[in-house]
Amino acid sequence: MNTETSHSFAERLLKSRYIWPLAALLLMLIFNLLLDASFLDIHFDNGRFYGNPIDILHRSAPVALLAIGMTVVIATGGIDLSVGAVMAIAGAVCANLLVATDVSLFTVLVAGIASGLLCGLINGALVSYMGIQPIIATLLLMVTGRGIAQLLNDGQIVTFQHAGFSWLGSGTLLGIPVTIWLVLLVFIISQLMLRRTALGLFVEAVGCNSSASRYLGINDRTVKLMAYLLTGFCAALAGIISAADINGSDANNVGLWLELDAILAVVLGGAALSGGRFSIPLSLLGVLIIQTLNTTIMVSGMPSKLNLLIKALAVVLVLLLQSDIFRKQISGLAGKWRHS
Amino acid sequence: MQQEQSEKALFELSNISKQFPGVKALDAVNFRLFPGEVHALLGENGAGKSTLVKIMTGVLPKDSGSIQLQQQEISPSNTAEAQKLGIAPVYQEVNLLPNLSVAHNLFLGREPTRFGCIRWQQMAEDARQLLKRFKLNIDVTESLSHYSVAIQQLVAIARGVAMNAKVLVLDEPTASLDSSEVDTLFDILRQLKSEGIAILFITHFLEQVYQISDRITVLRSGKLIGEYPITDLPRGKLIEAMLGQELQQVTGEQTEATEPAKREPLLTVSNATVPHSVDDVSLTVNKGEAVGMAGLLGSGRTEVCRALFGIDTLKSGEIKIRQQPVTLNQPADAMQQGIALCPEDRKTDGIIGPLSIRENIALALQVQAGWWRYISPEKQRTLANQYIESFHIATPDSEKPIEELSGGNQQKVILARWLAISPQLLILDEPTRGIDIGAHAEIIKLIKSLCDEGMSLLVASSELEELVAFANRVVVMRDHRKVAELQGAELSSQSIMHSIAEV
Amino acid sequence: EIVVGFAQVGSESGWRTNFSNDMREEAKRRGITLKFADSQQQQANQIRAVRTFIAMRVDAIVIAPVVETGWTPILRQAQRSDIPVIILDRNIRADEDLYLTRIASDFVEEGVKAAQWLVENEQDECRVVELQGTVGSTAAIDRGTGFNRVIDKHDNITIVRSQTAEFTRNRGKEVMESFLRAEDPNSICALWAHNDEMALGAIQAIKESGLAPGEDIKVISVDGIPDYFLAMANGLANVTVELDPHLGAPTYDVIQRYLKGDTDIPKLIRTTGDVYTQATAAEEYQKRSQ
Amino acid sequence: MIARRFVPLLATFSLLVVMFIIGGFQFEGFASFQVVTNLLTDNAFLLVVALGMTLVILSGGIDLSVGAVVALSGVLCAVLISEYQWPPLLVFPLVLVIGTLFGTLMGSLIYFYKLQPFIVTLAGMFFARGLATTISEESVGIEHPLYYAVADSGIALPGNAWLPSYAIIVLAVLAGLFLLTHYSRFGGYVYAIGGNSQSAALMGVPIARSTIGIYAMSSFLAAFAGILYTFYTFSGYALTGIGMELDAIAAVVIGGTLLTGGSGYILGTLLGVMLMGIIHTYIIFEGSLNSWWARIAIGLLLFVFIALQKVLNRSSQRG
Ligand SMILES: Nc1ncnc2c1ncn2[C@@H]1O[C@H](COP(=O)(O)OP(=O)(O)OP(=O)(O)O)[C@@H](O)[C@H]1O
Ligand SMILES: Nc1ncnc2c1ncn2[C@@H]1O[C@H](COP(=O)(O)OP(=O)(O)OP(=O)(O)O)[C@@H](O)[C@H]1O
Ligand SMILES: [Mg+2]
Ligand SMILES: [Mg+2]
Repeated sequence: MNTETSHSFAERLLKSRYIWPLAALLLMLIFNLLLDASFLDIHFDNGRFYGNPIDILHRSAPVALLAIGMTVVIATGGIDLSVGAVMAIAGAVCANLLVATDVSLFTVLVAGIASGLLCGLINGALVSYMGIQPIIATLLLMVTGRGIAQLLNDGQIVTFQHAGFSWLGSGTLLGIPVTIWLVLLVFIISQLMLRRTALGLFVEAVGCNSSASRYLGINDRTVKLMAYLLTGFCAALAGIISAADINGSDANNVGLWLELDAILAVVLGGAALSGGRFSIPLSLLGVLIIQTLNTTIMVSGMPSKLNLLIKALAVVLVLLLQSDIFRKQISGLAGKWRHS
Repeated sequence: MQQEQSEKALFELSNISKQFPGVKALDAVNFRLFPGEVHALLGENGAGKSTLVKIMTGVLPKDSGSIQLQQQEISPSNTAEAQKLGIAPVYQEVNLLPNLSVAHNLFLGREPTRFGCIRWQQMAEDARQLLKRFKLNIDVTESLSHYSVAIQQLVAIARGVAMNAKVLVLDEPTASLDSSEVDTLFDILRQLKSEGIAILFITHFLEQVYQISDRITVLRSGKLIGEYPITDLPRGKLIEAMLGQELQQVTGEQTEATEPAKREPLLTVSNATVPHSVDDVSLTVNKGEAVGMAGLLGSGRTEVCRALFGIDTLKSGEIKIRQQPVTLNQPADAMQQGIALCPEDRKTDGIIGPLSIRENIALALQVQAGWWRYISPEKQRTLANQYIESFHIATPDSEKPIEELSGGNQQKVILARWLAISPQLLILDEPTRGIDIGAHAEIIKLIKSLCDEGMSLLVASSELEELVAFANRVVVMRDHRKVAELQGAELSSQSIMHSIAEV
Repeated sequence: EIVVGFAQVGSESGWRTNFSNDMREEAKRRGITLKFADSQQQQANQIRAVRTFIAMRVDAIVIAPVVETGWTPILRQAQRSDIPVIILDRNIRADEDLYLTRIASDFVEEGVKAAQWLVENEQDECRVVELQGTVGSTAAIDRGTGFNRVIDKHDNITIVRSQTAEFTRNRGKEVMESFLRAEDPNSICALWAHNDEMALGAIQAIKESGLAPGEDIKVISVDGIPDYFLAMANGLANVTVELDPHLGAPTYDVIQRYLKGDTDIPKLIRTTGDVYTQATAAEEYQKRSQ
Repeated sequence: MIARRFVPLLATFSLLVVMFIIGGFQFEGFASFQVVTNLLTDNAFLLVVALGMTLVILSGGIDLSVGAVVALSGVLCAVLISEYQWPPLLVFPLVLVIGTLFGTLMGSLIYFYKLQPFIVTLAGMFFARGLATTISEESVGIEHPLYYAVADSGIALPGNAWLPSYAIIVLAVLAGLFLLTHYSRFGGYVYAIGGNSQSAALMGVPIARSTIGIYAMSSFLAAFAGILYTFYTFSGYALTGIGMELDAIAAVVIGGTLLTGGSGYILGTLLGVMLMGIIHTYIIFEGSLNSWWARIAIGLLLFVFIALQKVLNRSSQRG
């Protein structure tokens, strides 16, 4: 008889911030299982795993990377609308290097990442040193960035053949897509950087009350700059795997409106857009919710024109599920119903 | 007579209880207000005073109990409803809108209109008239954020007073006012009293209680201790009722300001000037010495503090630390030199609301250690618990977000934060705002002992008693300039008051 | 000197860029000043551009419309200012008097041609998956309509899955992957994509799933961009209906004729392209990739 | 002496004038009445949307659904008028009511469940656009005498310029919103909530009513802009106004309103819309830029304006 401990465990679970996003994800998976009982099946073939769960993880990689950066920027009280454009730039830089020269893969990747960091630096400088409001500062790069990427590509889709580079987008390692490993790697590194040093605490302090953090001697400008550098880095990486995925750089369409998905993921994870407390694992949970939803829509066979309606309803449902007030109302209603 | 009064109770709360996670903030509390009285609600930090105010004005829902206004059961669910019922609240923290003009803050929701259009000129005129009663002559069309906390507090009070309510609720209205403003306020309260308005008054300044109140209700740890006519409860008994024990140290032994031995100067400021805020100020703080700064509202005390902490940069003049000239461009520079500042406006510049007490205390230390050398949560907790204990911070544990603490306890956390880095020069701007009398004594004691260990102190305060208790020397400011410096035998409340007022 | 204002849709694909470039180069060749306005897929921007062209008093206005409807008011304004308007690339629904001529292909016709190829080459049971263009876009709606019109008459061909991939390569690959997961990959006989970009993405998905695009799954598409010809040459795709991006010459021909006083201009100049298959893909690629 | 808080407005206005003068020197026909009226005509619906957005942003929120609501209301008008033959004068009020209800719903979700505006209105954007595509994927043309009558009414101005009647209506909307924001109690509440919604609640501002009202107002104006847009194109189309919310936000912010809420002016939004419009006009007059250079140029010009605004404001604060 250990009802005591199981009770407290259940209580702790109910209090944890993970429970409701997790519940939403589970609900979605159950719904899928009802549609298709083999939805969660994974099988091993030709040295790699196949199945919807793998696909969901693999397809969520770009948004997951964006969401990691976005989480931190949002925690500082900012926002980055330019990530889609930065993806395009990084992809274009890599594609052009791969096509035009035969520099090493390493150089290509460094150049791609560097372009992302440069974009982050620009955003960060506009926000923290020029004092331009984040949404506008990054909107500038959102508009300009795609233009720059198209300029690099001369308005075409630049395609390339490079086995090593493609491996980043569609290869596997130990049977699992490389993209998943990459997300895992970036996640672990950023988590270590933010939680095993004081950076995370500083980010939260700046996001909660930047005036008070200034009185504490925290250099809020540097903190914000770092956050934008991180999103720049993450966006560049996302751009690289997206380009590697199709062996080409599509400056106009890659990452289009993905910034909204990334922001949505962060919020579904429970973060406040006004800044403050953040959690990267929760944001990644948000990413999984979104990607599962996308996959559900794709495999459900419903007409495409209903996509947005379904997405809207699902998002509202997940948000309500996370709202204490709504849950109280529901349990209140349920109670009344049981009484009558 | 008691009988007769209870029949006429204007406002009555019975059996109010309120539970927060881990804290029973109110436990079956009864409270009555009669027309034409000033009723003081007293208790330690975290006793539940503000919670009671929030419940009676509908900001927080009550767990149980009832509220009656003029024998009618009421249950306001927000401030707007409470105001409609005739209850005008002024909450503890200044809850005004910094982005709006002073006039708009005074009349928000009650703007004078013509054909549905707000008459801005008229409103500004009304605002000027209203503030005249408070002897405040400021530009009412300027946004509120322009003005110091003290002025904001006066504006908040004026807003409450102008509401023409039956019940006026004032939660620590005098926390950052100095004596002349307090006198003005009390004149106004007396007039309201004579008009039959019931006033609830919360404060930690006991002299003020005896100046103005008719009756006292004491809370301790969320429980009602009792309701007394003012005459039945002399100061000693009152303190005993509040703390549950006698307070020996402060009331009795007002420690003599120790004569400063020949000590070497730690901080030397010469001819410091910041445009529009500090005008040619020179001062010295020696090692182990406590220097006070006195002055009227807007005299520039806060601004001197800010300049010394690198928030405002000097346009001319020089700051020397240990005889070495330094440039302070940002707080980090000042912290490097061993300077710490506990700011005046704790809500915007002090607390980091959603973060826990532990993190709020550890932050300054962490900044000093640099972002790379992370102070582990365990170490932070140990540090925090140490201060929670020594400052009697009322909280179930160190993980509670600081914004959920009572005002006074927040102030203690901010003090703890800066003491944790063991600064060489600690600048305190209105350090004991809202701190209860017991903790006040302990903090003064603690700071004195730190001074004895070699820390220097610069205290800007509106409370002259406190300055006299703390300081070896007092600098008097007026119009952003230093006008006097008092020390030794010439140091007393009277002499400070004299130099402040001197024309 | 002739000044022509050109309100282009945007630069959403390589095809569109080629189209814009052709307009530009042809203008330069003929000494015409071209005022180019990119509208980023928004009709409002196009209307703004046309109104600005009118204010600039250009000699002729060329519109490659984003949508078919919504042109009447601005065309009336152009007419009032006596500026001829030529509609390029797409159809519009407005009174014929309001514009000089249309030089356009017929999206429905393209869908029909694509379907006809399939009907001719597939007599057995054939399950088709469809990658639609952006929801609501004319190209997607009409190509789908044309294709369906033909296969509806043939019971052996059915569309089993259909989902938008927004005309892009990345989404094309992603959606195709999900099709391959949701259906038994070996049961799919053909892929019908509303443009080449999506088809190219899908081809990669098919390859990665271990099947042979072009063999196991036939690939049918529209546009005829160089990359797709290369894919056909390599046997990875089967057929495309070309959409000719070289619209500059016919456009300026019409304008110059009109400005010289020639009013005998047909209201519709058709440019629906030909069907290309693997047979000629290699040489076509040579021609196009220069 | 002009009050210091109007300096940002003045700075934006002077930038607008400078741009106009530069364009006038550079291109024939740029500094003309026609370009000015075109600015108003072409941005009429964006201005209406941006005015609603100003209210929302002043209150510290954001409304991403406006572009989709414009599309939805356009599609509804077109379908009801063309396919169901309803009289326009019945359809318009109906569409406005639907728009307002939509905003009310979003506002209620935001207020009662304490959800974040960004996300609720993002879902609203998905929903409205999804509904629009479900109602009609294809664009639907409107043929109705009223439309021709309205299109032909307006004011002829010198220099071949023409101010259509709906641009005049928009000026009326502008005036209405100006009064609402700066001269009504509701306007005061909007600023109060934007300044600090907690403090506002403690000061007795009716938060529930105001919050819901703000979003209802924004959706109402977006629906109104959708109706205007049908006059602009004689049609309704589900893909209208993609990205319009960002244009509106940009215009509001360039007009000097703080995204954190509580500070800004209605007239600033007018200037912001005009500034963005004149940038586009300038690029079209230039005409030699290809797609990507045009984008880059727009971005850079915006940046230059924002930077200049900053510099002008800062130097005026010092002086
Ligand atoms: N929102 C909240 N959530 C959780 N606990 C709270 C909250 N507000 C107050 N408390 C707790 O309730 C208790 C009473 O707080 P209250 O603010 O009423 O004290 P107070 O008597 O006003 O003290 P002070 O003199 O410091 O202002 C405190 O222990 C405080 O931590
Ligand atoms: N009575 C007043 N009239 C006009 N302006 C004032 C007045 N009081 C303060 N101010 C303004 O507020 C600013 C802040 O003053 P500051 O906080 O430095 O004063 P202080 O001496 O610390 O007083 P306190 O903190 O008690 O208000 C001053 O620079 C001044 O512009
Ligand atoms: Mg209190
Ligand atoms: Mg002060």
